[in-house]
Amino acid sequence: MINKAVKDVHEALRDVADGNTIMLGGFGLCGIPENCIAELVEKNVKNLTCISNNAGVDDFGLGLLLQKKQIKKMISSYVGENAEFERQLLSGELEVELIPQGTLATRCMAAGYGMPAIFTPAGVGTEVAEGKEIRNFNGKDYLMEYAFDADFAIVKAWKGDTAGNLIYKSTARNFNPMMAMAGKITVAEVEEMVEAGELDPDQIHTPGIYVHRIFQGEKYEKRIEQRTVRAKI
Amino acid sequence: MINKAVKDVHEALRDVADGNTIMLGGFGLCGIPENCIAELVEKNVKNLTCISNNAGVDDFGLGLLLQKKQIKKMISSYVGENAEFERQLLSGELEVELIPQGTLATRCMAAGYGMPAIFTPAGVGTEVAEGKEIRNFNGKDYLMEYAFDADFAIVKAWKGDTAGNLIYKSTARNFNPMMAMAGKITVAEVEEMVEAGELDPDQIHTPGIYVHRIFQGEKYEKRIEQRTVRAKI
Amino acid sequence: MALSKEQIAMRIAKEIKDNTYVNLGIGIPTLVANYIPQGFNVLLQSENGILGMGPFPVEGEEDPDLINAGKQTVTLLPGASIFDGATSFGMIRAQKVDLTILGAMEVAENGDIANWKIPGKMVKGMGGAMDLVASAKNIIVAMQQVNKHGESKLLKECTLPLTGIRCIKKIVTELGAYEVLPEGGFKILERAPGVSIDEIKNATAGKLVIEGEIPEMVF
Amino acid sequence: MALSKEQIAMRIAKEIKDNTYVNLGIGIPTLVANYIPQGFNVLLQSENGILGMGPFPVEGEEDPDLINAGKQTVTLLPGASIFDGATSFGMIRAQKVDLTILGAMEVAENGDIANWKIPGKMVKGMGGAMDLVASAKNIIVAMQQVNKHGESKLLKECTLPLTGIRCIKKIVTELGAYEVLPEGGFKILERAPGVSIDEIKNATAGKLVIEGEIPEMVF
Repeated sequence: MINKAVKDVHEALRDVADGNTIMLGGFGLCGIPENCIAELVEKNVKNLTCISNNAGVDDFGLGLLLQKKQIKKMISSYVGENAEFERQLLSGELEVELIPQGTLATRCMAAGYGMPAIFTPAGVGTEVAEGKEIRNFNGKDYLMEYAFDADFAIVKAWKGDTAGNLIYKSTARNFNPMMAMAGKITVAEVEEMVEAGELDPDQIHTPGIYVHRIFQGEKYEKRIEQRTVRAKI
Repeated sequence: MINKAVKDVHEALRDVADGNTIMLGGFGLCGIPENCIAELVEKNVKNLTCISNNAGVDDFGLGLLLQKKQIKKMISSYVGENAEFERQLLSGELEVELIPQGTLATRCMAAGYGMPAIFTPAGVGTEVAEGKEIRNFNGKDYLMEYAFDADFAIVKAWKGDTAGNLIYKSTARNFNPMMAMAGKITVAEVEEMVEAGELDPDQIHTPGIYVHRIFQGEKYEKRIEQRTVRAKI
Repeated sequence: MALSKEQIAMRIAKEIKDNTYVNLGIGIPTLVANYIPQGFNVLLQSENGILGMGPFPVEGEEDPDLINAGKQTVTLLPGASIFDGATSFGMIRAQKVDLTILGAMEVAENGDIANWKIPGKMVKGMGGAMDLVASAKNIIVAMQQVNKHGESKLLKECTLPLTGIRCIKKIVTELGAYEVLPEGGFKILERAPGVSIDEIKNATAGKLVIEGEIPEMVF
Repeated sequence: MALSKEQIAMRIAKEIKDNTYVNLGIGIPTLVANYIPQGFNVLLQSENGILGMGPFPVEGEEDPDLINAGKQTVTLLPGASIFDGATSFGMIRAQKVDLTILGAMEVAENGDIANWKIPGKMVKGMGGAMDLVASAKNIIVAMQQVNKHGESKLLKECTLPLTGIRCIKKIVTELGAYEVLPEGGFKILERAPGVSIDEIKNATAGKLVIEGEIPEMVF
């Protein structure tokens, strides 16, 4: 067993530097690496390029990094539950590249699978296709999209073991598994850390080979973005 | 819940026809769809193109179809634990396309992910590259390989539910998940069938949407190809 | 009389077939879930990674780890499965999802759709919409036929940045249900109760195809 | 004296670093597992879908569902994980596996390798070998330096159909250990105990690079 456990979030993110490209798992505020985001704020690293499906809300998730103007560029599919984001974007302080959600997911996957590029029909005929190679297969047009190249991938899992194996819970899985595969350095924070051998090898979502550092997060707020309920009948 | 359960293997393979292209899961004799192979022999469908990592042994696995000369073409990465296979190949009765194992796996995956083609470095500079498009990314050459197009994918899982969700056991997983995603019609045989709702949604390897028909196999021989043991200490 | 949002959703629900997988977008499409015929086996896909999405949870049972693509707390039905985003859009690209229902700002008579960006306004992003419209084999749009300035949103050509091209098959608005013809044009299938063909003509800027008697919707 | 297969494996095992992931091919490479230094954390990858492969099972505990890429019954170590073949070759392509050790029929002085096909003979297939050699960042070949006709298998150019090009970094044979130089050529690193440079010269058809005193291997 190769021990991937680190003491805490400080050790896990010790070498994140200004100007890094960082992938962050999560969909909305679901399954985001809360402890690592807090640490990035604390470290005050600047000029980050963040690849993340969303940009958080004003006072949580990546919104915390936006508040401190640590992000130079966001690569996302959907942003703007977030007034500060909008302000920075309109003022030109923040660069944003919007890409289709499936393209985002698949470009992460491509990196993890060692595939330099993939083909997707998403965006054909739209401004997303501008400057991209278009290729027709079986009568249908596809865009060639490149694998992401990230210095760090920061993901959040439910359970993990000291060998770096990860299991996600429910839709907190979302982008985390692909990003976990895609970082030059992958950092995983987990709600519960167990010894190697305690997870069922058949039920591991992310094999430990992809994970360079893992630690148990101190606490999880798990904020709900849209609390929707139905009446009890 | 959309009910994918069928009565038995006859119903599951009712419309397999001469000349079909069929993907079959398994690695060696591990995780092969034993009941479906027996039924294909029984049905005596001919001129099949079989996409399967291996071709079984003389008297088990796909070897049973070879014995009855039901296979016109094999697309595999490794064959020939199998004398009848060799005889048919040398006599010209059987056509064989040998492709790298990772290419085989990824061409299945590409079909399941709706990606018409993928890039892999496997085979660059070898006869596998003949006639294929070569493309350089970041200084490295890759071959463009196409997604498979199969009439049927026949896979074997450990547990399945009536909604078609599948869970594999240990290395009997192998090619089964990618092939399950890739068939125009996907047939799954399982060792144990349960009601929808009994499997943990987080631990399903193949979501039921990919599976068109599922049934519980009658019995499994699970022959071991290379029984290797160590001395008890 | 023009349909309410609920009625648009009810009308669209009639397009859903038994034993199918359906992806519902945000807004009116979400309401469609409430009108799927009783006894139909329809599994809802949510592109953040759910097949078999159930209704909202009852109060106190919200799970922050279980949300839909609209970031709303939801539940799972028996037979549900969870997967990652690459698998989710993989199954969408591979056309395993039978029907996609989504909103639009504009639809053109050739099936082009614009629903993600208004130049000069804050752009929130396309989310999964471009993937869905580029891949789905059957797409129905739920929308208002005229905007708040009274201008038609069924156009000859879209004026807004496109989300996808030649992909919309059907449209249901407050005024009627339409098929987008392969050769171009909005063919009226049904009128909202009490809405006249003239009203529809006035609210359609693109080519309108009227063949024979146009029945009223029945609810 | 020329090395036994066990000794070739022992010598190769010295190339393995602590805290690495290693893929072992069939034949001599499989034996390497027996000589990984005590206390080293080395995880074996088997391309059919295992990370953390353990030794063969004790009799009676064979699991037909748990085999390695050589189709042999194996076990799992604590911390092991199981995955599908696409993921397995994905991690190989993405160079997550640190070292690949495999056999060869021929290696050329530019690092080309042939190990899957002999024209005119029954071809069993390349299995995962082409994927491994095309992707691995570090590849060591375990092989006999001369074939049964006494001909060298370290060549100027391969004569057999290639498995991969310019990919082999090191070679260990019964006679010595070699580095394949980036500019071409087999640089002798060590001699088998009692094997002379002349013996090695006679057994090497490709360009041999001899720099300084060549030490004998120590076991």
